[in-house]
Amino acid sequence: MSPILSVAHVGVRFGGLVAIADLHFDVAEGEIVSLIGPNGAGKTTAFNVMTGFLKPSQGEVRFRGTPLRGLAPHEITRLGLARTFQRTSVFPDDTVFDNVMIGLHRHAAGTGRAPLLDALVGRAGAGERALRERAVALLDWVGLGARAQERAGALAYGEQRLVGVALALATEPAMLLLDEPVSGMNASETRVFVRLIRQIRERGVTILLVEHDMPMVMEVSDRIVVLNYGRLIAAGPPAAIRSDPAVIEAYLGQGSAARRAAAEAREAADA
Amino acid sequence: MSRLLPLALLAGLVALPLALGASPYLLNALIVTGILTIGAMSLNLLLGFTGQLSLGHIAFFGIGAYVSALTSLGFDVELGFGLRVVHEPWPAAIGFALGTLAAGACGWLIGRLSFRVRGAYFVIVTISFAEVVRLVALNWVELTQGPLALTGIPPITLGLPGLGTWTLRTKLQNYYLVLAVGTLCWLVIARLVGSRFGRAMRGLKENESLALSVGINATRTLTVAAVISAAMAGAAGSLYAHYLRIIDPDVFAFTTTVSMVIMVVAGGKGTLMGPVVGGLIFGLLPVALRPVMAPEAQWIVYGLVLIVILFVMPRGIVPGLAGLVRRRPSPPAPVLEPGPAVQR
Amino acid sequence: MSGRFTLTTAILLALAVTGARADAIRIGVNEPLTGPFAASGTYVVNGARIAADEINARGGLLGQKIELVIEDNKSNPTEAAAVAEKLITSDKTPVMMGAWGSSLTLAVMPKLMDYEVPMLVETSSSGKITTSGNPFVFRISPPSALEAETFAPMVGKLGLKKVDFLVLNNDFGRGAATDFGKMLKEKGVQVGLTETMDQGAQDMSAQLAKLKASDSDTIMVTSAVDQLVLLFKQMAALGLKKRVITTGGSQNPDQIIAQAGSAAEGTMHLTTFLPWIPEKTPDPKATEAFIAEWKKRGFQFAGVTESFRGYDGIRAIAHAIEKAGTPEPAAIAKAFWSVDFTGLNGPIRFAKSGPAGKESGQSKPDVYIIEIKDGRVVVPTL
Amino acid sequence: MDQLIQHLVNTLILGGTYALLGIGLTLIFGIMNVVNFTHGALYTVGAYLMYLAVSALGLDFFLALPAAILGGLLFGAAIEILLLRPFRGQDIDTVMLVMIGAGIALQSGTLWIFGGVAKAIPSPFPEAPLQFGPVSVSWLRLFVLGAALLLIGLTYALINRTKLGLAMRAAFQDADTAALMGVNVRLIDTATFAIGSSLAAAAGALLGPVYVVYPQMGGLAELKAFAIVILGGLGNVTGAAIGGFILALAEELGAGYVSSGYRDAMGFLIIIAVLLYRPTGLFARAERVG
Repeated sequence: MSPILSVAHVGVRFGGLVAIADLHFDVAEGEIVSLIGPNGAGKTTAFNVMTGFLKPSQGEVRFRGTPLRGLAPHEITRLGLARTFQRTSVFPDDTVFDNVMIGLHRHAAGTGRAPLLDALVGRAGAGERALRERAVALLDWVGLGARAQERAGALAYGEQRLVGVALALATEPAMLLLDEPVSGMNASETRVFVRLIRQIRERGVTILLVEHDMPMVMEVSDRIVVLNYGRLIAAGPPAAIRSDPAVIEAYLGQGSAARRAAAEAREAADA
Repeated sequence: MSRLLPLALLAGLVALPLALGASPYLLNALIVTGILTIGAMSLNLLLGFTGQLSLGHIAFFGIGAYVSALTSLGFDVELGFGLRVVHEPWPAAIGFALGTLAAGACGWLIGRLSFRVRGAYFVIVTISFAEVVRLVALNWVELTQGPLALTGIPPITLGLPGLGTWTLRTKLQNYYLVLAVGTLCWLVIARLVGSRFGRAMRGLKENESLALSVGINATRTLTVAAVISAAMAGAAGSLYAHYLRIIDPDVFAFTTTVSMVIMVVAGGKGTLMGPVVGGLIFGLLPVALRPVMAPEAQWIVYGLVLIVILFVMPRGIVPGLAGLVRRRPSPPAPVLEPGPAVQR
Repeated sequence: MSGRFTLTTAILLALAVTGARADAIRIGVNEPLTGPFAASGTYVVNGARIAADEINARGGLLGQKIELVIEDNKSNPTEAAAVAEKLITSDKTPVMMGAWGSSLTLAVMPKLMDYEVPMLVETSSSGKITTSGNPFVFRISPPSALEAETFAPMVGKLGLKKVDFLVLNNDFGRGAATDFGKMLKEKGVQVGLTETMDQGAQDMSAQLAKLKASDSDTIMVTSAVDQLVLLFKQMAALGLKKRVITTGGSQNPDQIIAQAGSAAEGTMHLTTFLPWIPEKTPDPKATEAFIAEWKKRGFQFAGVTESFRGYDGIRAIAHAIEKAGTPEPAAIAKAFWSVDFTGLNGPIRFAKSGPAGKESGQSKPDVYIIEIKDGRVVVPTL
Repeated sequence: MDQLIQHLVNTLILGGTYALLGIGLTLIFGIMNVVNFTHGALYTVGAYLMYLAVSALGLDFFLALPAAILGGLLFGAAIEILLLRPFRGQDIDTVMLVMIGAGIALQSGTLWIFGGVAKAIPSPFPEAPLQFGPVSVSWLRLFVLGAALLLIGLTYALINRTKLGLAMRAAFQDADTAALMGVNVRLIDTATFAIGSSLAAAAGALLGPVYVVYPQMGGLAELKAFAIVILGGLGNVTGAAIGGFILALAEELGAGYVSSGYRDAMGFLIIIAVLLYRPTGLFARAERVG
């Protein structure tokens, strides 16, 4: 089976700093893969490259066989690769319902040949009704049905995460990149979320996630890819990763100098 | 706030001249206010709904005014290299259409630019754009008459097939023309912001990265907003030219942009009613203040009012009042019934 | 809604204002009190006030006091038209004076046609004003062609060979360059560069550097006094030493002497008033009285070369109202044709000008040439 | 050739004050991230203070100049404390609108107080110019250039040689870190705005005697300052100094050899050209993603 996403020898440099070096891995269709590594290992940078927010200095990313080089983020989304964000995952001033409606942007395009004209003469009515029904269904599905009319920015942190997932799902992706989806969630919220991730996969969506919550990663992943200092140090099923000496060294054996270097790399990646 | 409010306001504005009698002075103030309010509504599309602080908005207004005036006056210009363009006068209604289109085309340029140039740079580029256009209007005397002003601009004539033509000479006719154009602009903006384009604009304004990641094409969305916004400003400029029947390069004055910004910010940016309310207040305030205050003192007041509003009511009068109303218990809005953006 | 509330307030206030004070004859005064022409406009307004006070002290007109409604047109044509509209529709003035600059006056003129209200033009010099067929315009200042015509005999005596122009980029300046250029060519004098400057321009050193490099012997300048002061200073700074002759009648030689100092030495000016030598004016007694009153009010002497026009303008309007016998626009417009008295710079008597049937009125004032010598104004002996 | 040399000399003299204007604006942007729409009004205020000191108070020209600059300093400090502090932490657009409101109030205030008639400031310099062959320079303008260069030098020394300057540079790098390290950021902001304002006032006080003083004089000066700052890169002091001279050169040559009417358009055309070539300005700052 051909991989849905392949990251081929990708490198990212910021000035003289190497954020990612020669990153190389594939994700197969229907998999749940986790990308882990200590702080500043280059995980979010890798996400930004995959979704078009950053241009790689070298190498390329292919999604369903299409090279993503030169594509803008919205074009990549339209190919079926969606993502969530670590920090801000919602449109804060809109209601939860409207958030999802914004997320459904790409679908409204199908309602007519001249969508702008349709909107202006009020011909978009039927399409709009259908969209609203989808939005409601989607919110119910992620468990936010009761929150639909609340301002997204006013929701609890964990719920904002769910809105972010609903937004990403609204684009009907074939693959979903989740950036630290359970950070800030309590144990029971995390359990619910793990169930949600599995349900998403059951709908046929491949999942790549970056996460620090190791028990959660071990529980949900089919495979794990480990980064350190922007390099791939291990890849394999959870059981193998758990006992991989390089991974243990990366997580436990960080001296203070190493931590500082990692922090620097992280700063560069975020800048 | 209900949907009835805009309708009630419209009905009030339609009936207003009857209540005023035939005071040409007040009618004049209302017409100019109406034109500026259309400008403010169009600015709101950029400033309020997409969050692009364009301070060169007056350029579109002025381009609409000049293109419309020159189309209906005709011109004869030597372009150099033996090229000479002679244009015979066309009806003012065609001028109106061309003025609107030309302004829209310039909006397309600014829209493309707005994604390349961000933040403070964008603000300064838009101001510079308006200033360059003003200097061209001032110095290309052969075409624009420069500081001599374009005079004798004909009033707009509406041609009704089979019914002959109707020239809008009186103030009352112009008042209803401005009201009609304003209503049309209101409807277009209302439709637009309630549609997926409106959601895309809001998305980009609130969280650009997230908007991109759900597949919103930022450049395209901003360009659409800028084109429509500029075209409306151009339409307002054209109305201005054909109503006053004289325009000079000072039509590009930065202070007019500032007036529009004050109208939008005070009324409530990103709301449909905000610029209308702000426009009426700040358009008619000079009329009310004229007997008691010198114009320069009025401008001091406007400057301070802008600061106070930003401090006390940063979201503007309309959302501020709506917030007061909403604080009382009210039944939750039904989930499936969409409302115009005013409700938000 | 608050919008409606403000609206109602605005309407009530405005009605209250228009309803008041109906017992005086109102004369609209439309002048630049801010912007590049502010100084000149302010002088004209102060001259107009003297005339109005004089008339009221004598008991007014037709048994009523006169009242000046003074509005600032901000040196801007569109604003000038809006001011005229306001004066006519809101203040109901049956006659107006204005609007100083040619572009300002030209902008007001369609309003005169629309509302059929006459206006006395006190300063503007563009030929277009009295040739475009507007029967509501009556002008007491000389058009630039008339100025050029009066200047013609002096061309030979001054020995002009080649002349460059530096003029304001508007009807006033460009009109002067055209009319004087035409006259000079007829006299066999070469015309070189015509440089323009914006009315608000502060730094003309680039234009002056160009003029300095040209082979002309004389520069004719048309602008208002503030810009002339800057020009003379900048000419001195560049070491530009050619003969300079200014036109347009808004030069205020005294202000130039005071502000430009030695930089103005040797410059010549075409002017329509001789306040320095009252005995040489057409009505020496009136001139002296006007200058005395001007000084009494604490205004600088420099202003009289502008302010006499405001003074004469209001006096001409008063004559017309008196002859009309009623403060109605149509009657006043008709009565202007029979105005005949001696103003401070010659007889004020309107001759028909422009297309037949809709002629404008043009009075023919005197034009003088003066020179600044040793920091004083003298009449050069030619 | 003589004409060209004269244009170049004019450029040098004009460029000094332009640089002064630009440096004031760019300092405020670099350290406070505020686009100062009161800059033109402060330029006007500087010119009127000079006029008041010389004409109304009868102060000596060379004493009036520092007085006007000091006045600008106090004005700037007052604006920062009264208007900018309450809006600290607000987004840049809101602050921009506040500054626009303040600029309008200030400009209309000068119009209200002094009226629309332009004022001239007498200078103690001889009218006759200094001659260098075919080229002439007035003493006053030479003095203006000298004073501008001196003020630019003093600003450099302040930034690079003093404790205040060190703190300012720290705040420029990263205001949060500077605050953590014990720098009083509020004081730095006030000082920065006051210094930037005093430079605008200095430019006004220097050019007031060269030209005339009127309430709207700041409008164009402000737009030119923006052009200069964009040329040099927002926040870049050396860039602004160079930008001032480039703009003066473009204007002088544009007016001399293209058309005097488009003199003032040069600055704006430069802005548009620079930003089209380098969309985020000559000295871009990276933006955060995610």
